[in-house]
Order: sequence, then C-alpha cells, then structure tokens
Amino acid sequence: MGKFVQLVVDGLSTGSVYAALALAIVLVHQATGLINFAQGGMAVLSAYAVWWLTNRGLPLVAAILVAIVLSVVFGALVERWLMRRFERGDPDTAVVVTIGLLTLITGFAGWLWTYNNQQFPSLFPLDTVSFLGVSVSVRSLGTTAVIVVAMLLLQGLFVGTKLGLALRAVAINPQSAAFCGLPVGRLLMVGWGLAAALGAVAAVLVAPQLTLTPGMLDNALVYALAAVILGGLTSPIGVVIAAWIIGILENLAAVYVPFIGFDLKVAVPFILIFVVLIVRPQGLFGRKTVVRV
Amino acid sequence: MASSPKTSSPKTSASKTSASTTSAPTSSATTSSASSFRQRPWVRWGAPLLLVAGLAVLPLVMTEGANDTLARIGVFAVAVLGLNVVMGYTGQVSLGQIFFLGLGAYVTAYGVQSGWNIVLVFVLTCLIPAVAGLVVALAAARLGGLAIAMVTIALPIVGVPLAKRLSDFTGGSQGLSARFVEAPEGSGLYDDQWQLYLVLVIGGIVFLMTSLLVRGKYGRAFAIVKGNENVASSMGISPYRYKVLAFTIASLIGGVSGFLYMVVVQYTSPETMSFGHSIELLVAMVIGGAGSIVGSLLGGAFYVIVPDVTNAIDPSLTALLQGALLLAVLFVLPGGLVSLPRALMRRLRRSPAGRGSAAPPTTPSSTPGSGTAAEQSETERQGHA
Amino acid sequence: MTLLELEGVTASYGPVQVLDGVSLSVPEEGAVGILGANGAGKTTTLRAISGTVRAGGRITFDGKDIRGMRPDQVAALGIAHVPEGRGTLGDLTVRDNLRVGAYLRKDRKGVDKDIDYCLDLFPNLEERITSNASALSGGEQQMLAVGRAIMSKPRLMLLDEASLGLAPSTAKNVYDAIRRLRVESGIAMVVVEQNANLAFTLVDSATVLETGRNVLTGTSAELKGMDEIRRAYLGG
Amino acid sequence: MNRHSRSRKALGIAVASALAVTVTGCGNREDAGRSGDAAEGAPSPGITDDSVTLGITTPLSGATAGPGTCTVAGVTAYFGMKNAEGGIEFGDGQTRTVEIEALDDTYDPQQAAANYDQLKDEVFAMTAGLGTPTNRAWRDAAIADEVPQVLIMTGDPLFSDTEESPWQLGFVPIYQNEGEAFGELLASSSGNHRVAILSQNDDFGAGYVEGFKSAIEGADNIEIVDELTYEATDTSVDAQITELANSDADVFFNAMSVTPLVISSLQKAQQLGWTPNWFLPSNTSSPTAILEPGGAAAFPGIYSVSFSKAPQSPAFAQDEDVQTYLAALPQYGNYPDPPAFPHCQWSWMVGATLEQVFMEMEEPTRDSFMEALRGIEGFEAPLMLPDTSVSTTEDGQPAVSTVVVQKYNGRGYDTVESFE
Repeated sequence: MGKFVQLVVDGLSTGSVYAALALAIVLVHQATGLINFAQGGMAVLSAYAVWWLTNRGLPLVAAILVAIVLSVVFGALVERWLMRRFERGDPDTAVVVTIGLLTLITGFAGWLWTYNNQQFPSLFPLDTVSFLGVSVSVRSLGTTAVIVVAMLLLQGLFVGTKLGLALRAVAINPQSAAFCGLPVGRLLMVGWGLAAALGAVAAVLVAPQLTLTPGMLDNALVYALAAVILGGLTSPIGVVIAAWIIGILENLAAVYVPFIGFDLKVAVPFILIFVVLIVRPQGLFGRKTVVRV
Repeated sequence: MASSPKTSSPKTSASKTSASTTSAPTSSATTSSASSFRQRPWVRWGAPLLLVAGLAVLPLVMTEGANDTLARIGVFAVAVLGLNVVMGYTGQVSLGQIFFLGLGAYVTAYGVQSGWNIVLVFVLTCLIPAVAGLVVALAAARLGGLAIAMVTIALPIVGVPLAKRLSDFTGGSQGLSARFVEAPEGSGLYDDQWQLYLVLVIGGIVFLMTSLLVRGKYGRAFAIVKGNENVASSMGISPYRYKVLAFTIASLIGGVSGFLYMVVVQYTSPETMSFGHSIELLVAMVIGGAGSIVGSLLGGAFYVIVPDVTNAIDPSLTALLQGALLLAVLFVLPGGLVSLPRALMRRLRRSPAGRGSAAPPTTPSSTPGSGTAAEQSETERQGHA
Repeated sequence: MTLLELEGVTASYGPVQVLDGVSLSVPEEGAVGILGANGAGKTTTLRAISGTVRAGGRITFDGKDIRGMRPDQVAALGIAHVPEGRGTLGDLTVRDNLRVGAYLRKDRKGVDKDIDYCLDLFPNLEERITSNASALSGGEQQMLAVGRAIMSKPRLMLLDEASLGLAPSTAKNVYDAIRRLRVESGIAMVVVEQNANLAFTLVDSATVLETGRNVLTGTSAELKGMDEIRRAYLGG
Repeated sequence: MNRHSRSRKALGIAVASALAVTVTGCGNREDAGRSGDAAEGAPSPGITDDSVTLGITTPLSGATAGPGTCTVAGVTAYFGMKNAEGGIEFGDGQTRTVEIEALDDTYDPQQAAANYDQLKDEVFAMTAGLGTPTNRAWRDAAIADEVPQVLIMTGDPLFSDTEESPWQLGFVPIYQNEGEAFGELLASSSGNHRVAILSQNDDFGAGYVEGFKSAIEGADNIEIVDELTYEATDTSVDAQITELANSDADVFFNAMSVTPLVISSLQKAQQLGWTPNWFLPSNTSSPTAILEPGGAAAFPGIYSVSFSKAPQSPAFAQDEDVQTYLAALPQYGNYPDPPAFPHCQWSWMVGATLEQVFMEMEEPTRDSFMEALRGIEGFEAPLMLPDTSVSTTEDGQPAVSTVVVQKYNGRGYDTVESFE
C-alpha cells in the first residue's frame, strides 16, 4: 500500500513537469490557434538566461524576474517577425516553422553554452517531507504549487477577463476580431509573449531536476502534447489534470501491469488518449464544438 | 495540427474552387505559351524518354559519393511521398511515417538474415507495413485533426522500445545488418551503381503509381475529403474509408522506403524510427511542397542534403544552420521549394509593372500591419457554417 | 452631411483588377445599397472600406481619409463590417461573441444594456445565449453577426449578403430586425445584397456595379422603376 | 495538366541530381573510381609525406551531443598540441601533422553511414566516434573498403572480435568488463548482500548486467532481489527507485548513462530513506558533475570503475597529465568549459594511443597501420590510472580492457581492493 501511494505521489510530481510545459502550449494555442513545437526550446533559452544571470551574481529570484521580462519580449518578437508571415497560411507550414525555430534555438544554445549539463539552482530546497509513509521533496511540492497557481491564473485569464476573450477571438477568426476593433497583431504578440513567460516559469521549475542542457525539454514535449490533447485544448485546468493522470497511470501501469513494464510505459498516455477521444472527441475537459453542415 | 476550428484545414475553400484544381495544386504555374510548347507530341513523349535515358546513364558517370547521395535521396523521397499521400493530399496529419520506414527496414533485414527469397522479402516489406497501417488507420481515422496526429505520434514513440523488446527479431538496440545488394557478377557494375539502379527503378515505379493515383479518381476523392469532410459525405464519398485508404497506402509506401533504406544503408536499429526523424520527414514534406509529387522529391533531397551541407560548413553548428536554413526557405517560399518557379515567374512578371515594394498579391490579405485574411475567414465559415 | 465618401476606388487581387473606380456616397443616417452580378466588386468595395483589401482612390469617413488604415483602426472610428458568411466566433458563446463586439467600449453598463437590446431585437438569440456560436443555425448566426456589430455602437454598418443561404422567411425576419434597428438607432448602412427586393425594403438609394465600375446610381424609387433593374434583379 | 507536372518532375530530378553532384562531387575524385582500387603498397588515402587526416563521425547535436562533442574535443586537443610541437615522427621516418575531420551524425545510423561515405576517401582512418548503432551502421562497409574503424567509443564487443571485425577495434572497455569488475569485488566480500538492479534498456545496460551476473554466478552470498529497466528518453526514474527501495536491497547496481537521471536517482533514494551501496558506470560517475549535486555523501559507498584520472578531482590537481590536458582542451580542442563527461579524457587517450601506432607504422598504408595498431602492449596512456593500460593484442578485448574499482571519498575516488 505504501508503495502504491508513493508511486501515485511520484507520478504527480513527474506529471507536474509535463503540465508546466503543457500550460504554455495551451496558452499559445488559445491565443493563436497553433501548436508551438518551439515552446520548450524557448523555455530552455529563458532558463539559460536565468543561469547566466545567477552566474554573474544576481540573486535567483531577481534573475527569474529579469528572464521573464526578456521572455515576453522574445516571444512577442518571434510572433511579429517570424510567425506573422505564416499565421494566415497553411497551418502545417506554421507548425513546421516552429519546428525549425526549435532546431535553431537548440543549436544556438548548444553553440553558446555547449551541450554540457549545467547545474541549475532550485527555488525550493530538496528537503523531504514525509506523511503516511510517503516521502516527497519540498521541491516537488513547490513545483506543483506554482503550477496550480499558474493554471488558475490562466483559467481566470481566459474565462474572466476581456484580454482573455480578445485573445481567443483573435485565434478563432482574426478577421472578425479586427472588424470588432481588436488590434489583432498586438494581441497575437501579447499571446506569444505571455506563453513565453509561462514557459520561462516552467523551465525554471524543472531545470533543477532535469539539469540544464539545450535539449532539456525535448523528451517532456511529447508528454506535454499528450496532456494538451487529453485535457482538451481549451482548458488549462483540464490539461494540468491530464498531465497528472498521465504521470500517475504511467507509473502504476509500469509496476502493476507486467506486460507493459517500464520500457513500454510510454504507450500509456497514448492508449489513454485513444480511448478517451473515441468517447469524448473534445478531450476530457474541452468544450464540445458542434459543427453544422 | 492547428486549432480545432482550423483543422478543417487550409484548403477548405476547395469547395468554392473546383475539386479538380485542388487535386493537382502544381498546375496554373506555367504560362500558356510554355504549355503549348509542351503539348507537341515529340515533347510529350520525348521529355520522359530523355529523363529515363538520363537516369539510366547517371549512375555510370557519377562519382561513388554522388551515387550514394542520390540513392539516399531516393529512399527518403519515397518516404516523404508516402507521407504526402496521407497528409499533403488527404489532409490527415501523420507524425508516424518513419515507423513504417523502420518496420519495412526490419522486415527486410530479418528476411534477408533468414535467407528468404528476396522477392518474397520485398513483398512482405510492402504487405506487413500496409497491414500495420491499415490496423492503425481503422482505429485512428475515426478521430480527426489533432487527435489523429497524437495517435500517429505514438507509433515511433512506442515503436522504439517495442523494437528493443522484440530483440529476437530486431537484434535489440544493436540492430540488424544486411548486406544483400551486391552488383550481379558479370554486370560490370560497382555496388553503389547497382544500388542506385535499384532505388531508381523501385522508387520510380512507386512515384509513377502514386502520381497516377493522386491524379485519378482516388486523388480527387482524397482532395475532397481534405477540403471538407461534410461536403465529401454529401457527395457520397465516405471520409472514413478514404482516410483509411490513404493511410494504408502511405504505410505501404513507407514500407517500400524501408526496403530501399536497407538497400542503401544496409543496417537498421531502433534509432532508425526515432520520433525526431518522423518530425524531420514532416519538415521535408512541407519544405519540398505539400501535396506535390515533385515536392516529395525535393523534400527527400532536402532531408538528405542539408545535413551534409551543414556538416561541410561547420559540423559543430549543424543544428543552428539547419534551423536557420529551414526558416529561411519557408520565409521566402511558404509553399515549399516546389513553388520556386512560380515565385520567380511572379517576380519577373511583376517587376516591369513597376509595382515595386507591394506585398505578394496572391491574396487580398496582404494589408500591412494587422493583416486580416479574407480567404482564411472563408475557411472558418465553412468549418462552422 | 455626407458620412462616407468613395471616389475612384480601385483594388486588385493579384493581377486581376476587381475595382476600377468605384464611387459611393452615404449620408449621415442614410442607407445605400450596392447591386450587381457575382464578381462585380460588391464585396470588394466593402472590404476596401473596412481596410481588408489594399485600395487606391479616395475613401473618407466623416471627412477623414481612412484609406490604408488597418481594419481594427477603421472599426475604432465607428464602422462595423458584417462580413459575408457572418464570421461569427464559433468556439465562443453567443454572449462572448457580443462582448467581443463591444471590445473597444469602456462603459460596462452601456454594454449590458446593448446586449439586452440585441436580445430584444433578435429574440432567437436569447435562448441560445450560452451556446457556442458554431451550434447556431444559419439565421441565428446572421443575427449574431449583426448583433455583434451593434455592440460596437457604430455610426456606419457594412452589411454583406445578410440573406445568403437563409430560408426566405428567415431572411425576411433578419431584414425586418435590421430595418427596426435603422429606425431606432439611426446607424447609417451600406448594404450588399443579391436579393434586391429585400435590399429595397431597407435602403434609400443604391448603385449598380459592373466589372468594378458604377453603371447606374439612383434612389430606390427611381431604380425600382427601371426595366433593366427589374429584369436583372427583381425577378420581373 | 499531366504534361506540365511530368516535365516539372524531370526538372525536379535534374535539380536534385545537380545538387547532389555539386555537394558530394566536389571531393577529390574526378573519375568514377571506387575505393579499394588502390594498387598494392601505394600510400593509402588521407596520408601525405607531411600530414595525415583522421575522420570522426559522432553526435555533435541532439540528445547525445554532450559526450559526442567530447569525443572530438579530446583527440583534437591532443593532436593540436602535438602539431604545435612540430608533428609526430612516424615509423617510416616522415614527420607528419595530424588533422581531424569530424562530422555530425546526430546519433542517426543513416547519417553516420553517409558521413563515412563522405570521409572514406579523404581520411586515412576513422576513429573515436561515439555510439553502438552509429558505428555498426558502416562497420560492414568499412570492412569491405578496408578502412580502419578504430579506437571508437562503444563497449559493443562486436568491434573487438578480430575475426568478425578485422578493420575494427573498440577503445573503451566492453560494458561486460565494467559490470564484471564490480561483480567480482562484491562476490569476494565476506558479508551477504541483496542487490537491486536498474539498467538502461539497450546494449549498454544489458552488457553491464550481463557482466555483473557472470561475476556473481555461484557466489552464494549474493542475491539479486529486484531488476528493472528505464529508457534513455525518460524524464524521470522516480517510480523505478521507489519500487527498488521497497526491495530493501543493500547494494544498488545502477547501469545508467544519462547524467540528470543519475543525479535525480541519488536524490530520490535519499528522500525515500534508502541508502544502499551504489554502483555507477564509468561514464556517469563524475564527482563534480554528478555525485556532488546528487548528494552522494549520504550513501555508505559509491563505487565505480575507471581507467582514467578524474581531472576535476582535487586528488589530481597537481598531476602533470591532468594539467597538460586541462590546458590543451580549451587551447586546441575548442572546448571552453571543464567537461562533465569522461569522453573528453578517453578521446585524449585515443590521441596518445594513435601516436604510439603512428610511431610504429612502417609504411603509409592502412594495412601497416592496422598491423601496428594490433601490436600495442601495456601502453600507459596519459591520464590512465595505475594498474590500467592500453593493450591491443588480446582478441575479443578492446584497447582498454583493464579497469579498477574505485570508491568515492567525498571529493574524488580511491582505488579499492575489497568491498566493505
């Protein structure tokens, strides 16, 4: 029993890593209608900025704040000078452009900071908290807490604010949005900037555990995408819960389903997606879209 | 891959334009004078003959390195072609094409190592991936848009550990070698020449058959399904069946590319089908030109040549250079390399008109600044109307 | 007093010249129709006004040159474009669609009041207020598109093919509501409409376009009296 | 329409072939000659009277770029230093400088094979590249072309089997050797031990486990209580550590090659209050890059096997080899930071070993090179630990087959003779 609960708690903290990246992907998707494969790469760049600043003596929190500001600017610039050209065209092309951006950023980081694993300072101590025979690190708890806060803020942004409504309107139909007086270009830049800031937070949270390398978030990206689809593209809360479900089920399946084992546990989120989407095409928590002929 | 509202995809306006133009999006590029030249019978028959003759001679006169490179281009051009059938022509995002290449390569390697007849091996290399693709498609084609993308992503991601687990067939992480393509005795050919001939012949047949397919009845049905599934249904075309068909054909072609992979590379391991390569195939398809036969060739060339070129420039900057090159190409040619002649033609035609710095006048959407797009919004409407 | 003035407006899609010197004049609180065959340049004229097509010539609104402005800047001046095909925001609820329409307004109370007005004008929308726009019928979507335009408190509304694809009775309902809106609010209108009978229930005057040029302009009464107009547009 | 497209296809092929010819044909061969055509005794490609060129294909970008970059940096730094001293005097009396031509294969077998095709006529020998599949991809071709593929960074035993692989030789100990060395130490312990195993799900992990198990076979004081695997692409192994901690093993055999996962395993085990004796492979046991951040001091013993000095360990701060190496790496190897991967040291040793071979090589041919390569006995390359050496005369073994078991002392490693 103790093992079972411990596996669930482990799964939650792994799921939080996926959730962090997934939230940023959802934000860009809600604001531009695109899946941004470069989200992880941009986040890694932010983490390198933090690392570089702390190495120059800046306190960690200050470095994070500076990096978040830089990330907003970078995200907005990427939208304005790169993505703008592709947003109206074939969505496949736009996605491939984000793949190109990911390659470029990874190569750039490798060139500037080498492919060495860099130790990254943690916001939270590595102390262990034990309860009911389960141990969990303060770092995992802190990470999870920050993600929950980010999730609630994001949900609030989309559901409760005029800006959130405007971002969604622009993603759905930029022309109609413009007819209503929405400054489409500026809103797209804001969407990318906010997503980049969220990505920066995500990277800062997970970098101490994964150690900083140019490809740090590459393996997490697939899981994050899975969480995004499973949770439903429109719901930040749904996506975070989906990420946790994936983290937990993966662990349980690996340990308790001998056929799956640790080598094939990566199949779990996809089986889950498949089953869920057959039943609920809009994802676990997504809003249903009725398309009429 | 894009938002749920946009998944009904870019060319939804196909129902406005006629279906036949969508099935051959490479048309309309050439000027009328050029096409009348091409209608002359001696050009019509002579050009393909010349091409075949050229390809027949090419392996004999090129260097070994050039032959190897061209053969590898052939391998990945076929893989990209398969992806184009399901994605470029039918509009279903597939991120799993490399899995079928890998599966084909394993079948070939295993068959050769077991000493089976090579023709049987080739047939199995077509059949097994096609059946695997059919099974996946029967399930996945019920889903649309991003969901199908996620299910297909799973193929390489689960395929790699699966290949390791089935080490009795796959050689585990050490992979399988199979050197079975040696130039026949007495042919006077070197191995690289023989390999290239095999790639040219097999690849050529696949390209020919695929181009007939997409220009024919099935191709039109694919285009209609891509354009708007509701319209397709109303015309009595079952989107489900055609999606399954396209996916199965793509898997079969992927299997053939796996056979060619073994002809050229002669070794396969789980890394062959890693997720990253699947993404690279997608990149190659878009860079070459989605929904285009020539684009598939160009995409294969891009897939193979760019790593070599960036290696030649600076091997420690390959990722940086490849990313930059990809972005540069798409920035100039959002329609892929295949749109280069069209873009050049437009530039030529435009410059004497002296319209200077005007934005590309392809769509009425080129208002600077906020840039709204009339055509895109039409897409929206039809997705929701 | 003229609110909107077009003089010699030109526009092209690529090499194809679509507008070849269109002129139009809309008085304050007036309603002008644009008639013409498919491809005559009706929709493009509206797009030129709202800034979605690059245009030549002169376009002034309230005495101010608006040619070359971005669509959102044009909208901010008080021009609401109800596009062909409605352009509702499918994944948003009816209420959110209306709120997007009021994006530029700061008066929350006024916005709530105008939402109520829209629902009063289009009672069908009231019961669908929490549905996604994509779940509405074609007529309801058209009503929503007009309602969204109302929400921006425009001085001029551009209506593009508001009856397209609707059953005759639904189309009539929509036009009845728009006429009531015109009377109650005094919003000026440019109306593009295939169905000229419907259009003449709304507009004071109209112009006929052929291959991007005005060929005929007059009051509704004058035009309705002309044989060629009857034959071409009024089914008589 | 059909006609247009068909002629455009012709254009496409023509463009593609033209590109291909320009890209690959700009090599040195004007004729369509093929490798292996060279006459007996004539100098092999890639060697002149004053220089020799070596080729490397290795991952320089992508997930394995960290160690991959190191495999180039070490040998480049070594020969850069030697070239600056005037070059190396070969066995045929000529003094030559050594050039390195490295290409990126991103750990893709297909690209590795392409890189080999591109290099084989320009370089004298291929060396130092990292990876089992990437080296296997062109092993057959190298044999057919009679191109040396030597001192490569894989513990795959195939490359050290002279009969199967006449033109090959691995450098680093085969994985089995490393696992075996620790197994032997454990089996000779006086106490009883329960062992938990976590290994990477590939030939790396399997090789370690195989060696370890063969060494403890028949030792009745050792019991394996649980055995799990992980994927190199996993972001976390917390669940595995949780399950293994449940087994209450007192020895943990951890055949893991991914740096961040080793660190987080050490941390996770501490959280769970599980502090076994811990075995780590030679490539993931760096004191500064892994053990310190992982908080390894909490464990009774961290064991590893090694044949090279750990440059960042304070114990070797004054060591002459280490100082030369650390100075040359940024100066000649274009590697600014102190490396987190031991592959830089190993690659440096490859350079030193090749120098020995060059000095013994009597003719500027690949045959003569292979002959000299197979004749090295007991060469103590710089950075090597006492009791280890390079020997190439034993069939079935790579160039380095002797390893010593070491124990972490809080700052660096001490060689140990027995398990306490």
